[in-house]
Amino acid sequence: MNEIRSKIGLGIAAVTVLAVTVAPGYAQEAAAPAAAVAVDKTAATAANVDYVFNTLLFLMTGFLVMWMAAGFAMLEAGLVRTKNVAMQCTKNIALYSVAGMMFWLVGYNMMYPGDDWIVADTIGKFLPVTMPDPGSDVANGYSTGSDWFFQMVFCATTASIVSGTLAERIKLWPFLIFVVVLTGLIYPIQGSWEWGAGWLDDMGFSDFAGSTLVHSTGGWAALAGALLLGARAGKYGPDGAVNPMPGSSMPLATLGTFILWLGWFGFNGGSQLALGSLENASAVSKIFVNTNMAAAAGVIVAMVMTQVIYGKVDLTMALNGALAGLVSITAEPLAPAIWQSVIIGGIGGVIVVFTVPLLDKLRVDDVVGAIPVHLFAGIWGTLIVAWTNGDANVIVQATGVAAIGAFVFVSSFVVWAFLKFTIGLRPTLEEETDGLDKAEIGIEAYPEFGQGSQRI
Amino acid sequence: MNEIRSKIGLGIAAVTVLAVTVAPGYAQEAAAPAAAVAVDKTAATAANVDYVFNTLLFLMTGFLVMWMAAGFAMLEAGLVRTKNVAMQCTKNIALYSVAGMMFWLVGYNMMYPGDDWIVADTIGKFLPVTMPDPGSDVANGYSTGSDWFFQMVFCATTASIVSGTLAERIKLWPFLIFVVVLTGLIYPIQGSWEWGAGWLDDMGFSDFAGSTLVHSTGGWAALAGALLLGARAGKYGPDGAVNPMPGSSMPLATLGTFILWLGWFGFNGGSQLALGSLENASAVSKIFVNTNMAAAAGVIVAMVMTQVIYGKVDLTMALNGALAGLVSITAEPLAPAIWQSVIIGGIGGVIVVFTVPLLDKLRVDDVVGAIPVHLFAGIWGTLIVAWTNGDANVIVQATGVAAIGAFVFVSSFVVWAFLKFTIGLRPTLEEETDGLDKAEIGIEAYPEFGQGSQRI
Amino acid sequence: MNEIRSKIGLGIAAVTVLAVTVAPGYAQEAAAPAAAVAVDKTAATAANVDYVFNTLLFLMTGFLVMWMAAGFAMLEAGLVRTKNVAMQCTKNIALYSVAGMMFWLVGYNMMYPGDDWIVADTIGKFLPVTMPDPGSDVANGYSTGSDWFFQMVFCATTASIVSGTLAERIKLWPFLIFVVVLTGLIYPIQGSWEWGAGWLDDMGFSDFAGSTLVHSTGGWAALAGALLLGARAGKYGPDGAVNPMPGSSMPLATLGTFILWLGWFGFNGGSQLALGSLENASAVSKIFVNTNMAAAAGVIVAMVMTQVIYGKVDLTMALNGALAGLVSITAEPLAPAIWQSVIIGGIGGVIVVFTVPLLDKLRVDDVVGAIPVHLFAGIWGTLIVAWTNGDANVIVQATGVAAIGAFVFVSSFVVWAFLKFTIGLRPTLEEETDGLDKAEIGIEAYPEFGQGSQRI
Amino acid sequence: MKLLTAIIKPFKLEEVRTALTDLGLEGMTVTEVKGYGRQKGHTEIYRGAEYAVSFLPKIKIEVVVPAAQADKALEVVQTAARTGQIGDGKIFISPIERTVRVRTGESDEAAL
Amino acid sequence: MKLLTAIIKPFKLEEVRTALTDLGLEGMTVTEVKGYGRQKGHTEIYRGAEYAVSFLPKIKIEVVVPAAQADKALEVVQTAARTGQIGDGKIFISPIERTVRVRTGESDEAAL
Amino acid sequence: MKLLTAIIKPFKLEEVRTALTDLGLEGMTVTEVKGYGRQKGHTEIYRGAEYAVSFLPKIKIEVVVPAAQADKALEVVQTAARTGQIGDGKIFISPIERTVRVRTGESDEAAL
Ligand SMILES: Nc1ncnc2c1ncn2[C@@H]1O[C@H](COP(=O)(O)OP(=O)(O)O)[C@@H](O)[C@H]1O
Ligand SMILES: Nc1ncnc2c1ncn2[C@@H]1O[C@H](COP(=O)(O)OP(=O)(O)O)[C@@H](O)[C@H]1O
Ligand SMILES: Nc1ncnc2c1ncn2[C@@H]1O[C@H](COP(=O)(O)OP(=O)(O)O)[C@@H](O)[C@H]1O
Repeated sequence: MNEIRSKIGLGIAAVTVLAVTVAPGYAQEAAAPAAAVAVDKTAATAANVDYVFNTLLFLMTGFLVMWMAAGFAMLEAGLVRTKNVAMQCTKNIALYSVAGMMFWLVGYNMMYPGDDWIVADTIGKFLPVTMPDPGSDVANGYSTGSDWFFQMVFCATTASIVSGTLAERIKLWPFLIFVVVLTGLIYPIQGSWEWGAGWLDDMGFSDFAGSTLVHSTGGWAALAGALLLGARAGKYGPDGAVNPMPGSSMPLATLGTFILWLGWFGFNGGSQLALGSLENASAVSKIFVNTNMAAAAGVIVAMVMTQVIYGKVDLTMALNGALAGLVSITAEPLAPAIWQSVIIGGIGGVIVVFTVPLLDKLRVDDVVGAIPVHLFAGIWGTLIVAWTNGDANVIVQATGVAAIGAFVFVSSFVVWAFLKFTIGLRPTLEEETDGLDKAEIGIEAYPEFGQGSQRI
Repeated sequence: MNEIRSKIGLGIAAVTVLAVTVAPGYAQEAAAPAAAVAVDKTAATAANVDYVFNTLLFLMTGFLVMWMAAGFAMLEAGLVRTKNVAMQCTKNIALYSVAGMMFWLVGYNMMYPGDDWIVADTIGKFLPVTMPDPGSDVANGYSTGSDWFFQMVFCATTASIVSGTLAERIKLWPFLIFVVVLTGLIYPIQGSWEWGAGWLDDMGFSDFAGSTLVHSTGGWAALAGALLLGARAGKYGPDGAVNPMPGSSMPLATLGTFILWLGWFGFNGGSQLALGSLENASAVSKIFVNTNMAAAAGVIVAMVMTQVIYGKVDLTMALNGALAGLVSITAEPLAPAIWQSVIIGGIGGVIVVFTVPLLDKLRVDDVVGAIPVHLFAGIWGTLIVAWTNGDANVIVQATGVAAIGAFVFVSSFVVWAFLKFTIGLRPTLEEETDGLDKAEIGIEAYPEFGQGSQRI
Repeated sequence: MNEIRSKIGLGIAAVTVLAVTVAPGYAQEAAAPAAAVAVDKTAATAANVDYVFNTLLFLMTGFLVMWMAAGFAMLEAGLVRTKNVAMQCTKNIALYSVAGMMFWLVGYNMMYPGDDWIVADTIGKFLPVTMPDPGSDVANGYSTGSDWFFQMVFCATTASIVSGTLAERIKLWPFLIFVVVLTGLIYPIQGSWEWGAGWLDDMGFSDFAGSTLVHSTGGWAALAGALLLGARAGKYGPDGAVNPMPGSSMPLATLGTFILWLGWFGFNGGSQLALGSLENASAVSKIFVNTNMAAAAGVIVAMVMTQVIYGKVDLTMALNGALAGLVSITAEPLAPAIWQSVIIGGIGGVIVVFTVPLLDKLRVDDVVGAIPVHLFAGIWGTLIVAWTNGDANVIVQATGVAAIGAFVFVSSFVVWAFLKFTIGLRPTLEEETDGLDKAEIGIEAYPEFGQGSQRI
Repeated sequence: MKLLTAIIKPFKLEEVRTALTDLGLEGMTVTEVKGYGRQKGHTEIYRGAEYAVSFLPKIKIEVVVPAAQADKALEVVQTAARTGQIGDGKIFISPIERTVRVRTGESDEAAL
Repeated sequence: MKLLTAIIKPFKLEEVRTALTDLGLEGMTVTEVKGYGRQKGHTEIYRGAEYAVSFLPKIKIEVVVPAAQADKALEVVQTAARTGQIGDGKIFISPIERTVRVRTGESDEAAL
Repeated sequence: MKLLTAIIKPFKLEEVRTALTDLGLEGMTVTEVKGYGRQKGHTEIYRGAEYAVSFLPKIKIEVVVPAAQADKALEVVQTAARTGQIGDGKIFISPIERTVRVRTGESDEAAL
C-alpha cells in the first residue's frame, strides 16, 4: 500500500471549478500584505498553481545552486597544485555537508526569524528547522522545504568561497570548525539584516541575490583568514618577488567555471522568489539574460585585457572574469537593460585583471582569486545597483557594504585568531612542502606512479 | 509549415473558464481510485495543469537521474587504475545505452503490466513500449513518455552499480550481455512485485524510491558477479594480506559523487510521482531536504570515523559516505523529520566505514565500494522505513529485502555462471596486468607519453 | 524595501475565479492564428499558466543547452593533445561569451525579424535586442527573455562545433573573429529562412530542432575552415599515411559526451516551444524518449561496428556515435515511433564509423569528428524527416539542406579566406609543434613537472 | 662503486625492491620509462587509422652499490624481475667514480 | 658495450627509433625529461606575475650497443634528431661493463 | 667529461639550477623520479587497508661537465640541495667518453 509507481492507479479524481491564488511580483513588490488565505489545498490543483510554481522555482534553481558546490570543487582542484588536490576535494564536499547541517540546526531560523528576534532586527532566533507536514504547508506562497533548500545552498556557497582563498596551507579540521561558525552564525546573522527583514532592509538596502550577503561575506571571511594564515611557503620572495604557483589542471578549472556559470542562473533566477505569474516568469527570464551577459562581458574583457597587457590571454583570468561578471550582476540582475549588464559585468572583468596582481603586491595570498572575484566585484555590484534600480541609493548601498563587511571581517578575524592560537591553523612547513594530501588525507590525488606499477 | 520558432505566430487562442483536474498526493495515497476523466485536452490549458506539472516533474527529475550515469562513469573512472579508465568509461556509456534499449523492448511493460500479468502479480507482460499520440495521452495523470523516461533511468542506475564492483577484471561484452538480462528481465521482474503493484505491494512492502528495488538489486547482482569473477590479480596476498590499489584520480571520483548527489534529488524527488498540488509540491520539497541531510550526515560520519580510526580522513570513504547516506534515505525520504534523516544517513556512513574493510577480509573484491554503499545501506534504508513510516512494518520490509535479494542474487548468479562457463568472464592474466584499456579498448585513457612526443 | 527573501510577507493576496489562456500544440500546428489576448497579467496567476509553463520550458531547456558549452569544452579538451588543452578550454569559454554578445547585438532580431525584413524572407532586420518590462511582456505566449536565452544557446552550439574540427592548429583571435561573423550573421541569416518564417519555411522545409540549422551549419563552417587551414603538421604522411594523434584524456571526452547527451534533452525538448497543455507536455516527453533512444542506438551501433571491423571497441567512435545519433534525430524528434528513432540514430552511428576514416582519406583533418557527427549526420537526419513526418517532403528537405549548405559553406569560406590572407589563421610550425598552450595561452593545461617541484 | 640499472616490468617493482632490501641495499631510484626491444609494441586502430604503439611501459631502477656487491645485486634483481616472458627487461652495470651524500657530505661507499 | 644517451626534441622520437632499428639495434628505453641549455626556456605571466619556465620538454633515449657499433649509432641518431634549430639536444656515450637479459640470463652482447 | 647525477628533493630544483648556472654550466636534464633510501616512505591506509608508500618523489638532475669542473659542480650542487634533513639525496659521478651536439655535430667539451 505504498508507492505504486506509474501506470497504476494514478488517476484523475475530480473536475472542479477553479479558485486560484494570486501573488503580485514578489521581489519587486514585497511590501504586499501577506494575506494568508485558507484554500482547500488538496482538493483543487489549480487553486495552488502559484504555490506549485514558486516551489518548483526554488527546487529547480536550488539544485542548480547546489551544483555550484561541485563547481567550486573542480575550480579549486584545478587551481591548486597536484599535491593538494585531494585535500581540496575533501574540503569542498565536507563544507557543503557542514553548511547543510548548520543551516538546519541554527542558520535558517536565525536568518529568517519572522517577528522572533533575539535582538530586534539584528540577531534572529535560535531554533532548528522542522518541516511542516506537506499537506498543511500553507503559510507562505511556497513550500517551506523548498525555501530552506534554496537558502541553504546559498549558505554553502559562502563557505565555498573561503575554501579557495586559503587552499594549500590550512589544516582540514580548523577550516571545518570555521565553516561551522560561518554557516551557523556569521552568515545568517548578517543575512537577517537584509533578507530576514532586519535593519538594513528597513534602511532600503538592496541586494537582490547576494553580491554582498553571499559573495562579499565569503570574501571578507576569506580575507580575514588569509591575513592570519599568511601566504604559502615560497609564494613571496624576500626581495618583493612573487612566485606564481600554477594550478594542476586547466580543464578542471574550466569545468568548474562552467558549472558555476550554469549554477548562477539558479542563484540569480531563483532569487526572484516567485515564478507563478506573467510578471514573475518574465522577471526570471530577464534575470537569466542579464546574468549571462554580465558573465560573457567579464570573460571578454579579461581576455582582451590580458592579451593587451601581457601579450597572451590568461585562461585563469578569463575564468575569474566570468565569475567576477556574475558576482557583479548578482546584486541587481533584474533592473538593468542588457547593455547595462554588459557594462556591469565587464567592469567585473576589469576588477579581476587589476586586483589579482594587486593582492600579490600586498602579499595577500589568494590561491584561486576569490577575493577579487567575490569580495571586490561583490562590492562593485552592490554599489552600482543605484544606477539601474531607482529605489536604491548609493549611500545606503555603501552603508550596507560597510556594515556587513565590518561585521563579517571582524567576527571572522576573531574566530580565525581563536583557532590559530588554540589548535593552530597551519600544518608544519614539511607537511606543506610535501602537500596536504599526504599530510592530512593520506591519499594523493593521482596516486599512481608508473603506469601499472601498482601490484599487477 | 513546420516549426516557426519564437516570436512568430505563437498566440494565445482563447480565454475560457476553467475546469481543472485534481489528484491527491499520489505516493502517499496511491490507493485513490483511478478515475480517468475525459477532459478536453487541447482546448483548455488549465484543465491539464496537474498533468503538465506531473509530466514536468518526471522530465526534470528524469534528466537529473540520467545525469547520474555520468556520475557513475566519473566516480568509477576515478577509482580504477589508469590502465582501466577508458574501459570503465566505455562500459558506462554502453550500459546506459543498453538499459534504454532493453527497458523499451521488454522492461517497462514487464515492470508495469497493469492487469496484464504472465504470472499474476509476479511476472509481467512481454511487450515493447509504444508511445501514444501526444494529443491522446490521457490515461494517467501524466504523459506516458515522461514516465517511461523516468523509470528507464532508474533501470540504468541499477546496471551502473554492477559496473563499479566488477571493474578492472571483466571483459566488456560478457558484462554487457549481463546488463541485457539485468535491465530486460531481472530488474523489471522484481520491480513489478512492488512498483508494478505485484505481490510485495499487496503485502504492504514500502520502498519509496528504490533502496531495495534499485540499489540493493544492483548490489546483489554485483555481489553474485564478484563471487564468480574473483578478485583482481594481486589484490589479496597469500597470507591474508590486502593490497590496496588506489584509484587513478581523486578529483574525478569527487566530481562523480557530486553528480550523483545532484542526481539524487531527481531520484528521490521524482519518486513522489506528482507535483501539481500543494501537498505534492511540499512533499517533493521535503524529500529534497531529507535527501540532502542524509547525504551530508553520511559524509560527516565517514570523515569523523576515518579520522578517529585511521588518523587521517579517507576521501574515498567520505565520498562513499555521501552515497551511502543517499541510499539509506531512498526507501523513505518523505516521512522522516530532518533529525531522523540525519540519523538514517549517518548510519549509512557508519556502514561504509565498517563494511568496506569487512568485504576485503572476506576477499570479495569490490573496486568502488558499491556493495557497502548500495547493498548494505540499501538493506538498512529499507528496514528502517518502519521507524518513520507508520504504514510500514519491519517484518514485511525484511520479507521484501529477502525476497528481492534471493531472486536477484540467484538469477544473477545463474547468468554470471552461464557466461563464465561459455564465453568466459575474465581476460587473461596478461591482459589484466597490462590493463583492459589496451586489451579491449585499444586506447589508453591518457595515451600520451612525453608531452609532444606524438608526431609534431 | 527590496527583496525580503523567504518567510516574510510573501502572501497570497486574493482568490479569484479563473480565466485561462489556451494554446494548441505549437510546433505541430504553428499555423494557428496568433490571437493575442489582453489578459490582466498581474492580477490572476492562472490566467497566465500557459505563459509561465512555456517560459519555464525555455528557461529549463535553455540552461540544459547552455550546459552543452561545457560539454563541448570537455569533449574537445579530451580529444586534443595535452599541449593544446588549455587553448581549447579558452576557445570554448570565449566562443560561448562571444555568441551571447553577438546574438544580442545582431543575431536575434536578424533571425526572428517578424515582418521586418531587409530582404523579404531572406535577410532580417538589424537591431540589438532589448528586453520588455517584465510586467508588459504579453505579445507572445512566453517571455521574450526566455526565448532569447533559449535561441542564444543554440547559436553558441553552432560555434562550438567549429572549434572542435579546427583544434590544435588555429590561432585564437582569428578563430574568435570568425565566431563573431558566424554568430552575428551567418547563423542568424540562414536561421531566419526557416525558424524566422522565411522562404524555406514558406516552402515547407522542416527542421524541428536544428539538424541542419544548427548542426550542419556548424559542420559546413568547420569544413570550410578545415579546407583553408589544412591539416595539423604531421597528421598525413607523404605516402598517403594517416598518423593518428590520440587525444589527451578519455575520461574528459566521456564526460563531455554525457554532458552533451544531457543537454540534448533541452535542445530537442525545448524546441517544442510550449509546455502548457496536455498535448505539448506529452510531445516534450515523447521527444525526450526519442532523443534518448537515437543516442543509445548510435552508441551501440558504433561499438558493435568497431568491434567487428577493427577487433576492438573504439571508445571515441562510441562517443561520436552517441552524438551522431542525437544529431540525426534532431530534425524530427517528435514524429517517429521509438523503433524509428532507433533506426535513425543507429544509422547516425554507421555514418560516424564510415566517414571518420573517409575524411582522413580525403585529408580533411577534423580533430574531434565534428564533420561526421554534425554535418553528415545532420544531413541524414534532415532528409529522413520525410519518413516519419507526413508533412515533410524529401525534395524540399534536400533543397533546404543544399541551400543552407551552399550559403554557409560559401560565406564561411569567404570569411576564413579573408582571415587567412590578412591576419593569418595558423601559428608557425614551431608554435604548433610546441603546442598552442605555450604559444598563445602562456600556461600549459597541466603545468606541473615533478610533483612538488614548484617552489615549496 | 657500480651503478646497476634495471629495466623491468612495472608490476615487478615491489618484488625487486624487497629483494634488494633483503640484500642490505637501502637506496634506489626509480623512473617511469617506456621501452622497446624484442617485445615490439603493437598496432592499434584509433578512429579507423592504424598506428604503432612502439613503446611499452617499463620501470627503470637505478641503484648504486659497492663494487663488491654488484654481482650479488645483479643476481637478485634478475631473479626477482623474471617472469620468463618476453619483455622481462635488461640489467646494465656501469662504473661510478664518486658518490656523495648531500645531507652529510659523506663520500663513496659511506654515502650509499 | 656503450650506453648511448640522446636528449632530443620529443617529436623526433619516431624518426630516431626508426633510424636505430634500421641499424639493427632492436632495443631502447625512453624517458620523458625536461631540459635546459642554450635554449633557455622563457618567461610566462601567470595571473599577472612573471615566472620563468626554465625547462623545456625533451625525450631521453638510452640504448646500449656493442662498442663497435657506438659510432655508427651516434651518427644515425644525430642525423635523425637534427632540425638545425637550437635545442636539438645532445648525445653522450658512456661505458657499460656488463649487461644481462633478465628473461634468459644471457650476458653482455648476447643480451642486447 | 663527467656525468654528474644528483637525486634531490623536488623543491630544491630551482636553487640547484641557479647554482649550476652561476658556475657557467648552461645545460642540464631533469627527470621526475621516485626514491627510496634511509628516508623510508611511510604507511598509508586506503579504504581500511594498510599499504606502504615506499617511494618518495625526487628530482634527478643530470649534467655533463668537463672533467676539470666536476668537483666544483659537485660542491655547488651539494650546497644548494642541502636541507640537513634525511632524504636530501645523493650525487654520483660517472665517466662520459664522448659528447656530441646534435645541431652542429660539435664534439666533447665544445658540445657542452
Ligand atoms: N639495447 C638496449 N638498450 C637500452 N634498453 C634496452 C635495450 N634492449 C632492451 N632494452 C629495454 O629492455 C626492455 C625489455 O627488452 P626486450 O628485448 O623487449 O625483452 P627481452 O630482453 O626479454 O627479450 C625494453 O622494453 C627496453 O626498455
Ligand atoms: N651539459 C649538459 N648535461 C646534460 N644535458 C644537457 C647538457 N647540455 C644540454 N643538455 C640537454 O640538451 C638539451 C638541448 O641543449 P641546448 O643547449 O638547448 O641545445 P643545443 O645543443 O642545440 O645548443 C637541453 O635541453 C638539455 O636537456
Ligand atoms: N644506493 C642508491 N642508489 C641510487 N639512488 C639512491 C641510493 N641511495 C639513495 N638514493 C636516492 O637518494 C634519495 C635520498 O636518499 P636517503 O637515503 O633517503 O637520504 P640521505 O642520503 O639523506 O640519508 C633516495 O630517495 C634515492 O632516490
